[in-house]
Amino acid sequence: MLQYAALIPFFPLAGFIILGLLNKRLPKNLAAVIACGMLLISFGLALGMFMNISGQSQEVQLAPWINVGSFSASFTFLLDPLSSIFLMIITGVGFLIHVYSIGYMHDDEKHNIFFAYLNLFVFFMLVLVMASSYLLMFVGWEGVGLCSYLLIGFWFKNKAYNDAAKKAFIMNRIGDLGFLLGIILLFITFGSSDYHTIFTKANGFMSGDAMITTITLLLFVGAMGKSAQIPLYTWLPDAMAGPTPVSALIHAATMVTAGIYMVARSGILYALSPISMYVVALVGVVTAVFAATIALTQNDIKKVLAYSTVSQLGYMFLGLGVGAFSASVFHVMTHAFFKALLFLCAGSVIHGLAGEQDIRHMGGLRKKLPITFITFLIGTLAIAGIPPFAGFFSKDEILIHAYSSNKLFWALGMLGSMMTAFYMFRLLFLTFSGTYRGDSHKVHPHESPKVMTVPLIILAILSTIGGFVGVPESLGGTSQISKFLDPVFKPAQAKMMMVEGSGGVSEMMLMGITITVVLISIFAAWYMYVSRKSVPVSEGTKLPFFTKLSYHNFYVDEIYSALITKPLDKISELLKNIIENKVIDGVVNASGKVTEWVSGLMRFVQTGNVDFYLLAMVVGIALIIFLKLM
Amino acid sequence: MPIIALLIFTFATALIGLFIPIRYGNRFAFISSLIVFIYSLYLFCTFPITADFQYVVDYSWIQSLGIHFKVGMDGISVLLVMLTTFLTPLIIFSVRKSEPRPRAFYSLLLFMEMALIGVFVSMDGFLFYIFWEIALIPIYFICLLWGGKDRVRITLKFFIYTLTGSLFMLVGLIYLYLHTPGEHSFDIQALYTAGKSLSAHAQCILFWFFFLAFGIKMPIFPLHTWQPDTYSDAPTQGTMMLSGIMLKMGIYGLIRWMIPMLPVGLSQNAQYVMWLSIAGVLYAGIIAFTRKDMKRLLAYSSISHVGLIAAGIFAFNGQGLQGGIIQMLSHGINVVGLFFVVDIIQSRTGTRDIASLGGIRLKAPYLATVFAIIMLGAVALPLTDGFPGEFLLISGVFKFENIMGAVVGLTIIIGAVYMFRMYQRTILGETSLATENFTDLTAGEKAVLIPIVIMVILIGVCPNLFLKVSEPAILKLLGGI
Amino acid sequence: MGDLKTIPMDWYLLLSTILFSIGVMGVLFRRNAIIIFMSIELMLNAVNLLLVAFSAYHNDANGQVFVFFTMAVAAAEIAVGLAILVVVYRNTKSTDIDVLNRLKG
Amino acid sequence: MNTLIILSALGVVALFAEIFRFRKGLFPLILIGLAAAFFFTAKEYNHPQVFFGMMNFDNYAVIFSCAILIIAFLWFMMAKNYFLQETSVTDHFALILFSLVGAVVMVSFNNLTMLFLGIEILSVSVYVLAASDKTNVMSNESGFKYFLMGSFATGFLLFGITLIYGVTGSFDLTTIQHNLSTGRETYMALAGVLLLMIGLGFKSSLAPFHFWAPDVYEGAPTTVTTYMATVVKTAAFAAFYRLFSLCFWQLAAHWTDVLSWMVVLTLFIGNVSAVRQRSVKRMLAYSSVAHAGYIAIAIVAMSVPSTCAILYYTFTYSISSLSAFTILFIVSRHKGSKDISAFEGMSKANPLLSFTMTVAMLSLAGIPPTAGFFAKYYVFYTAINHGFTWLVLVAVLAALVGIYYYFRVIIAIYFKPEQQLVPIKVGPLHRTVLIITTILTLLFGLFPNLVLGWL
Repeated sequence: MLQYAALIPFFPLAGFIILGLLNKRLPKNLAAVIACGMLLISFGLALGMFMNISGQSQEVQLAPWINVGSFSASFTFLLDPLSSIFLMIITGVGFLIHVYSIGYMHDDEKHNIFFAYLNLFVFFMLVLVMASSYLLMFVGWEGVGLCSYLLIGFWFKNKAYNDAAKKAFIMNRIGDLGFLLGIILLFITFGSSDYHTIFTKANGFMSGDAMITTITLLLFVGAMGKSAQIPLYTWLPDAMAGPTPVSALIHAATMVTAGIYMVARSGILYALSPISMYVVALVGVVTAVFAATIALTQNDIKKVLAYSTVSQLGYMFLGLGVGAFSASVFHVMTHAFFKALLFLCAGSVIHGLAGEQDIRHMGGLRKKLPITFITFLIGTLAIAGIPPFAGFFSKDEILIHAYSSNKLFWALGMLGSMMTAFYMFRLLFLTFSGTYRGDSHKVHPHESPKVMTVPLIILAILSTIGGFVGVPESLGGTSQISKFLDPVFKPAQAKMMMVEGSGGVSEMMLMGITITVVLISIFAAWYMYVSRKSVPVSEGTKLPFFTKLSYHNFYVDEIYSALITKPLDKISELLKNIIENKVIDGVVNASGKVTEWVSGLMRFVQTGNVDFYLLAMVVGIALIIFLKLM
Repeated sequence: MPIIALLIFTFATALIGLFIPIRYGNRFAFISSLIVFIYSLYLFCTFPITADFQYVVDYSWIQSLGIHFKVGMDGISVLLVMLTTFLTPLIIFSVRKSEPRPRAFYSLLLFMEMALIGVFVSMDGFLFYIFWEIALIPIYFICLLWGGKDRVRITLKFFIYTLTGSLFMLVGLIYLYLHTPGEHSFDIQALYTAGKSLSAHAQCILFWFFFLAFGIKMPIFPLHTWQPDTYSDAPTQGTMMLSGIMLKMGIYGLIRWMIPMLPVGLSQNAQYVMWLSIAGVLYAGIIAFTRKDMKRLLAYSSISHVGLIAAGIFAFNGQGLQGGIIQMLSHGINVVGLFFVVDIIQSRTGTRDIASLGGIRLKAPYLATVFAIIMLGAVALPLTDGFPGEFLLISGVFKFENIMGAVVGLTIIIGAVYMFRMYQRTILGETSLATENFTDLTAGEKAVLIPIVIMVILIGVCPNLFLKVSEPAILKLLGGI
Repeated sequence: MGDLKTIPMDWYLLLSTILFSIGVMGVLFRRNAIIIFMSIELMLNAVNLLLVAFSAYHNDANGQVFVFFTMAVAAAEIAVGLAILVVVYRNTKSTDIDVLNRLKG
Repeated sequence: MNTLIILSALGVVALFAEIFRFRKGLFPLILIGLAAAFFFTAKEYNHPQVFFGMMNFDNYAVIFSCAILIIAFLWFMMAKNYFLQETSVTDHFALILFSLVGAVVMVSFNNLTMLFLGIEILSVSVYVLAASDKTNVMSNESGFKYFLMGSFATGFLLFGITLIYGVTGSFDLTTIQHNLSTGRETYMALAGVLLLMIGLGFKSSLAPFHFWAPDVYEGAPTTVTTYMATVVKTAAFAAFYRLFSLCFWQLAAHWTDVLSWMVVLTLFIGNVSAVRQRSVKRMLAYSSVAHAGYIAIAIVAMSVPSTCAILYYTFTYSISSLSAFTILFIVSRHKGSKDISAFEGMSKANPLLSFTMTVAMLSLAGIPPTAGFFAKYYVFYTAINHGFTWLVLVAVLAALVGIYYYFRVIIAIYFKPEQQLVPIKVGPLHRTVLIITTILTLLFGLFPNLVLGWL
């Protein structure tokens, strides 16, 4: 079975090529079928691989790519537990979202292109996680960036969308530069970019080696860009400009977790550098809290989810930072389930309300969209971390590890999950409970078609039971997922000599604290938005200071544009008008002007009077004779 | 002998082209250049992967001065000849029927192809110089006769500027020639030995003489000010020739002549020239941010890219050189494609002003897609032709000195910024007055752009196809120093 | 011949140099073409004098032969010069050389 | 020697032709005569003959005579029509032929006497020719200026000869060379050398003795100007180099620096002054001054290759400027103006003229593959070979300025004209001249050995 696994990425690629070339000539339904079919095949293969992998890891060489002397990179895939889990997530969730899109994009005239892009994205994403070398991973890495660009700006008539797309691409590029330099350094240090070579050689390095630290930090810059961590997170909320399935697939379930995948993959390198680990954890936790605070006040249903994604990604990095690799991967999985679910629900709501996204104009949709409501509720419970839903186990494991390595991180994480619970339930209540606040004459809220609700239900089930693959020992479970991933992370764990857990008892206690905190904030949300029926104020009205800050994303975008974008344009103009035109070109042109001017002078010397000529001659002669003979 | 055939054939067609009936002019030029391409493709495919020169022919030309007509191809030359013969048919094909005096135009293009091939195959310093100069004449007339409104001033500036460098190179060549051992000769090997035998001081001075010639041609900051004017004022085909192929003469000159002759000169000045190149990368890139004219924007982007290539080559290690080679090809292909797209847009809308365009994708999805792919090549997305080159170049520079590598790496961000800006403002968004009734690509335009797109992908996916050809020559070069 | 030698060579040299310089001065500072021609003649004759002196000094006839050539040539030159002057005079009604400055710049 | 005899005979015939009403046949006769002269001269190649120590027809002399004859031949083809309109065509032809005699003497002299005579024979006839357009004040003025300054310079030349004679007691080059090598009275000798240099520098229009050139060239009839720029210049430089290489090379240390500074001055003045000229004729005049500067570099760097350098440069320069002047002659005839605007937009109506003019300009500017490039190359090579790299760098900068004004003509030619221009008709003779010169320019550019091979 494994030997076929190498084919997984090529089905979506085929789908892309078919759809891309035939494009309009293909009837919409057929196109949709092709796209989903390709995904389904890949999923089947991925499943088979997942079944048969059982801890082994195997490389499949496809073709050489770049060879320059010692330097060489090839198209080689690596099949091991880690990649297999990601393959499962990508193809599985991807497939569901494809199906969902059939309904969601049905009336769009660029329907076929949309599916082509989706397939292309899946292809690159699969390349990313299956790559056996950093360079090949970079291929997928940039490829998904491109697809995200294409899909965010999918409705390219709208300038704001295009700007969002461009912003996403360029911010990712900033991260990519770090990644690229990291790769180059890896080449220079290890003479290769293959995981295998690097990780084996890495064992020879002392912990805290400067070069390793540099490399890991550079790689982490890449992760920051791709996984929207501070300070490169601002593109993700804007990326919600794209169609909702895109937000679900790319900006929640898969692409944004590439950063986590990369760090987890290079676990051994990070393990060798405590500083990097600390940085990762710190950035993660700060992002988690910061994004959560912003999410508290957003009124756009997708914006809330976007910030919550950023925040959740922060948790994952926190997990990585404190050495809980498998926990983070676990959280990636559960998050994929419930966040995809939430986005799709949001999509179904938007679909039901004919494009309305502002929660201030929603409410009381419980009746109108029952399935959506139920599934959304499940998703919310999952993300809030209520047992036994998926989110609880994964997030809790991370928090426990955080506690055991650094109490402050744990406290912050706790604060974060408290806010998470609050803003998620705020969202839930404002959307579904109470009475409908929109204009009920224009808009007639309605439940979405089957093709959209079925994926919701499946995802809901997954977000309910998905957590049980990782029930910790303390709850009498056998956290299978960490066992499953052990072969990948063992060497890293070994390097870290970390304190395993902190005693069953306190684990129980920590869980208790978490749950209670979460329940309290849920109650607070209920009190505010259900019993007191308070609704966020409409635009323009004066907000309290903190609320204002949070509502405007702490003005980070403004700060960036003031500090970077605008100055650069100024400099550009300056260089062109002053340095280029005046100085450099000025000198060049001056040479010509001076010649002309001197030539003008010379004309006066040629007076036309013979006696002057004669005089000049004689003077010349006199000079020569004098100089030579005296 | 094959090389002679190439040269004579192109030259002959250039002459004949002047006299055949106008209505066949286009077809004739295109077909003949196509034949040249096919033949050189054959040469390329049958090219043995060895370090030494192939198809060498050596006639004594001016006995009294030891000047020979000596030509040959090694891995590097053959790639550039391929580039030339690949692009020329496309460029010829891209000429609009409305062009006045078409025959002269085609002949000049063919003549230029001859000269360019000559530059890439010369193995005799004097011959190299002759071809180097001859290549200047047709492009000068192309710009002068078919250029924009300010052409007279700009072309003259361009000509004198480039010639300045060339003449200094000539002095340098003569100087080296006079230091060749025994019976003086311009043979490339003799010049190598002569150059190496010089004192460090002499090498440094000569280094700057040659740098002037090649630096102006490429152009390297701050010798570049002729270039944006010329690019934006020349007819598009002229611009394609200049940016696509002619600028490669400079880079080729670095690799083939300057560095092997003056290793010490390089090692002593590498710091300065590399910082110059890197400065150019950032400088031009940042200027490109706010250009209003598409051609100008591309001109500056080209300066930026070339700066990276130069830096990689001056770093003078395997990655740098190989990256330089592959990037020469991809840059040539990309820039020609981009300039042609601009030409299409201008011919449709009558403007190159970015602000007054937009929404083209609504009217012309094909154009939009092709443009996008070529642009991705230009911003070095993996699996497009830009990536292998830029990656190798950056790593080459990085190897030479980390800081430089990090700084020059910024190009991948800067490039993305201006390219995507231009793309968004011209292709995406709502249509403007200019683009309201924009028509999509004609068959002819597709015929030009499709091959380019194919090459963009091909080089991106299997660069080895080309890298392996030039590798032995590069290794020999590295070994020789 | 013998007594010629009693006067040292340098004197001849000096004398003819002075004569020559006078001629040059004449050419430089007179405006009338005719006078300028005369001055040029003076220069040539100064040279002739020196030639003769040298030939005597060297006991070598060539010098004196050369003088004849010089005279002939000088005659020819002046003839041509006068002819040109006549033409010029026809057109400008003047023999002042400063009149002739149409060609300049 | 045959050359001299034939040319003189032709001259005499030409004189009598007037009397015998023999105008019609004169022109072909002259061409045949020149051809014959060329033939007989060529036969003397590798058979050096010395005539009473006065003339020495060594290969140098033979080659240069041949070059001069070729140029003269082309010149006659170019100038025929112009002179036929003159009343005294025969006199003019006679003068030219006699001046050719002078030129041949100048390249073959072996004795200062002959040098002097040659220069005078050449100059005196050219004085007359310059003024030959009797009714035209310009022509008179140029003739007069040329004469005045020429004879003035002769004085210095003569003085120089005398001093040399005084030092060495002989006019014979070999004796002089021998006696100077024994190093007697160096001061006087040096003075003599310098004065000779000044005299010859005047003839070859080196600054600061160049002032006559622009005015005379502009004023004289275009055909005569052509003659001066080609034959006279060639002869002058041939003589200059012959004398200095045969006699004064061991004094080189004393005069090269002076000459090199004269060269710098010439290059500067010639090129820079040409930039602002509107009249193409005057521009060409200045350019000829500039070219004198380049040629003189070869004399400064006196060594084995210098001979070839001078031969190649003078010859190819003459050919290029011949075609340039021919075109100027035709165009100015047609347009009645020598201004650069007369050339504007003629490319469409007159492809031949445009192309030949372009080649000529490229050659004068020294762009490959024309002969002008190799000429400059060879001079530079000679100079660097002899350690005058700094001089070459100056020349390079000068050449760049040169591009500027030569290309102004090209630009004018290919300038898009407002209205359709009437094609200028070109006579068969002129056409042949132009084609020949252009072909030669390209041919010699690509195969310099055709010229260099002989020396």
